[in-house]
Amino acid sequence: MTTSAMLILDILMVLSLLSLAAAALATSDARRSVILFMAFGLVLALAWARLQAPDVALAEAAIGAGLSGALLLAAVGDQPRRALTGDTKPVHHHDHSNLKLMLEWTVTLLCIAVAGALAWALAQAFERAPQATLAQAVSENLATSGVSNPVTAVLLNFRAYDTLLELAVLLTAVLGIFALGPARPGYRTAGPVFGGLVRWLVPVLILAAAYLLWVGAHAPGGAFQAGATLAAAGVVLRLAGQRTVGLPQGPTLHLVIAAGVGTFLLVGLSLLVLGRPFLGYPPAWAGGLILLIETAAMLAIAATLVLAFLGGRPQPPRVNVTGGKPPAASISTLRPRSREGLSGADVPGAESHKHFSEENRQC
Amino acid sequence: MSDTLIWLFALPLTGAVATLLLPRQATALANVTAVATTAVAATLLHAVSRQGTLSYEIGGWSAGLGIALRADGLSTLLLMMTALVVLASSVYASAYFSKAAERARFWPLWLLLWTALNALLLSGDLFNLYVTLELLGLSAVALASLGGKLAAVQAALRYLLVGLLGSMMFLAGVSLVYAGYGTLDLSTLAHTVEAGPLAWTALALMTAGLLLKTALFPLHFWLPPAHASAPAPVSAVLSALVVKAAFYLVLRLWLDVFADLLTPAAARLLGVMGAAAILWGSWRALRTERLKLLAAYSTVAQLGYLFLFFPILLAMPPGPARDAALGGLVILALTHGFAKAGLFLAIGIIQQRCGHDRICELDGTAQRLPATTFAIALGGVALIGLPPSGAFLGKWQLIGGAFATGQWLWVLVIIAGSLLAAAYIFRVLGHAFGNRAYPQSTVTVAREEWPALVLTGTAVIGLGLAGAPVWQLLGSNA
Amino acid sequence: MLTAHWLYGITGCLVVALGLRTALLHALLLHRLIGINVMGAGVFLMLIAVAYRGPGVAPDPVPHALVLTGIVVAVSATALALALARRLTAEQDDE
Amino acid sequence: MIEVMSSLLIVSGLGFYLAGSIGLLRLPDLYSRLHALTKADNLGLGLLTAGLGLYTQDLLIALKLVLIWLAVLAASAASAHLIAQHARRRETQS
Repeated sequence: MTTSAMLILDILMVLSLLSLAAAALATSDARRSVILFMAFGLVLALAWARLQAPDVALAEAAIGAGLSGALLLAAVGDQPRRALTGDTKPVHHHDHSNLKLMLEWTVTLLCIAVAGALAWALAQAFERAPQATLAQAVSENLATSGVSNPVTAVLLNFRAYDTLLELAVLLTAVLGIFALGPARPGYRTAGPVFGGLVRWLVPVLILAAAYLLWVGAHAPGGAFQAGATLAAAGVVLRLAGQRTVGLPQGPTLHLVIAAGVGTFLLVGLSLLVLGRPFLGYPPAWAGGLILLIETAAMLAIAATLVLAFLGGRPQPPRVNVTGGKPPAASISTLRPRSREGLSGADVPGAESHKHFSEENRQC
Repeated sequence: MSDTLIWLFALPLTGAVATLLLPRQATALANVTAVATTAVAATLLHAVSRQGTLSYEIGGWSAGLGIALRADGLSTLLLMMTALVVLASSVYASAYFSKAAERARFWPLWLLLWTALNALLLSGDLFNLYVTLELLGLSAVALASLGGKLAAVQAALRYLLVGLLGSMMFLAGVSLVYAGYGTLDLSTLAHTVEAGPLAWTALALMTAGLLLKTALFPLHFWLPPAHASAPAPVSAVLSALVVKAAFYLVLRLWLDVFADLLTPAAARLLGVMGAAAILWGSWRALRTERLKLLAAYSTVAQLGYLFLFFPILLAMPPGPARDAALGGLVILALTHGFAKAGLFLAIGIIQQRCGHDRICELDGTAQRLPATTFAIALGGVALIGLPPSGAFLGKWQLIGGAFATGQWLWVLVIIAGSLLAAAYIFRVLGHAFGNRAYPQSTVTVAREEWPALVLTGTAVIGLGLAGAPVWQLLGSNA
Repeated sequence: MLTAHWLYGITGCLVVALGLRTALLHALLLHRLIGINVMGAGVFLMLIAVAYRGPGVAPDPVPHALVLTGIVVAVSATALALALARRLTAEQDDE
Repeated sequence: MIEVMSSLLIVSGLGFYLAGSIGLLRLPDLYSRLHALTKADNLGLGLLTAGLGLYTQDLLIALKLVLIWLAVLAASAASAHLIAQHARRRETQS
């Protein structure tokens, strides 16, 4: 393609990125905002593919746009109007419109200043164009890293410690979510059309996840993209009315969500005990160890993302899950959650009411 | 020896996984982890005091390509404080949570928080620091929301959003640094950064993000509700350690990495914000109705003192005077950490035994809970900065530095802050020692009361009388 | 002289500012959260633009890895925030 | 020759996309918009994949492209159905 054609494409892409971001942030309707944000994420993924970052583009499309979008949409669905207004504003808003206007202008000017400073700094960075970047060091050491995809080499070998802590972040998030209450009630069972799609889409997604995991060693892909794809299968199953989406219950579930951190630590510390540096894989073993860690990480990532979408620990399936009226007794326990704080987080049946009100919310 | 750096974050992380998988044994496992990690921290302290800075290249990759961990005097001291505070709070927490389900939720997050703190203090890589900041923020928020009540959840949500905003700003700065210098390693950067729009913007963004996380006035709005509505052991660690981790990073960036491009005006700005924090935080602490809020506002004020050191340190030429002032800063931070943690634990006991923490209804507490009241008094001594507490030494250095550099205006702020602190502490003690006879008899609950006493005792006596090693340790690898 | 580099880099700066403005000003939680996510996306865009070396030249893989980590961290934080918001609604309903 | 054919296919595919997008913006109600979007875009994507597959002259890549097309086809059909069903249910309720 000629450079000028590419330039036109770039300009179009940049303009649509900016307008989508602005539109997503300007609209006051939450659902619209989320959908525009997802569109923004998809165009961003395109931009990254164009900038020769296919690994990141895959992850953005699957996680940044896809799963974040699913999480946000589920949250929008939970909370008709008031909920999302939760008082989180740091600045006391007086009804003084003058004051508010001044605040708005101050912040806007501040943000313009931030954009200007960032651009100025970036300009200097591009001018400096550091000679000895890490790219060189990465390609020099790629041969001993155990994989040939440089991004995977950085993620799971050179900077594996970052990834270990990142898996700890995921674990923290899911434990935090668990502590806040049980999962949302499920959706109704899918009809024939959607059900038919799910029946073959889920196996295909699982297959795709396995492929992405395997191929990550030498081509775009890896544990995160694979985990997100696997999580997508879980989300689809959930939308089709599967309550637990195949996740195990109880202690086994803990084993799955801790698998990433646990395996990583086990490998790292075993090497340390054997006299090598922490996470210093012997070159001959590196490929295998990375694949082992990535497999565990993929499971943990997928489970975490699905659990985040469910909104908590999945409840064991009950009779009369998928339709009809809630049992009369539970009308008296209208609260979605007990007030006991921590202790009451796992009350089954307390959700029936919400379940009923959400019956008709499938899309 | 440098393996200790690995075990310092690997032990609590392993503990977190273990407590998650074996919820029945969680309390025992967590306490074993706490003792072991503290022992490792002590080993490290010993090693650093003898050999100077230790470092570890993870995976055997040289720093730059890989990530290096580093422990110098400053980070080792903070690691040791972290270990002792978390250990004491763990002992306390073992008795604090009565239900098995509560304990099962608490321990893994608690140990993840510790992992984050240790990883942050050890990290020598900018992007890795971003990840540790996020781990710290998320685990702190999850713990703060464990109360489960409306106020706690609301405060935790605000805490999370503020923290996220802060880390995003930090990340923007990190990205600029990589764009311009092609490395993320702190010690390499210290040699390569040069004044210019790139370094200024990067430093400004990172500092702004960290100030938000360390709750420097006027960015402190999120702190009092979050710290006041969390469970007591969590409040202790949030106030004593979590905000200080962000402060440590500001110190590290300003004094080590970007030292060449600082201007007195920037340092003065931090000083002014610190002074405002002292006055505003102390004033609010004096006016508040609840003991926990008092302690939280007092944290806002105490952080102000730490930032007062910036204009003074920057006005001093490198040399023994400056090292002495830096030692004063560190000892003030350590004292506040121990004292505030002990104070929150003591308040937790009062809250559990009396069912409330309203200051004006504390009459008779001294008769009922003498040991706890004594812990509060000890913590108060450290917060005011009376001798022999470590805070006295710190403030002494601060005042000395202010006079030496001709910035006597700060001295007025310090005196006003100390007077206000005395007022709010004596207000509490006045109520606690109120002589209204109380029907109940004296309560002593050793397992709950000891940690608070030991922590506040360390702040007053340990750091005050045995503060000299702090200066030695900081000087040994300056 | 690489135009793409500049074009996407400056866009990243603007996206950061847009997100920051919403995160600071908006009253609704969901919008603030989206604002923070957009801000993050802008930072990631800057990083990927920095990594780009022009057609035919292999890009720097390190920023790519950093962004991958960043994306996962961002989604974890978003998930926790949404769970807190859900609990908040439930508690408010109880009041 | 092959290049011309593939270009022709791609351009005609884009034409369908354009029509679909205009339909999405201009048509009056949800059902007709869905109709425009799914039908025109699916056909457009089909032509596009055919053109690209021809362009690469690599059987494996062409096969992958066809797979993508099939997946999009199924997904868009199912989601269009779900959206329409949801809208219809809402209508009958109110």
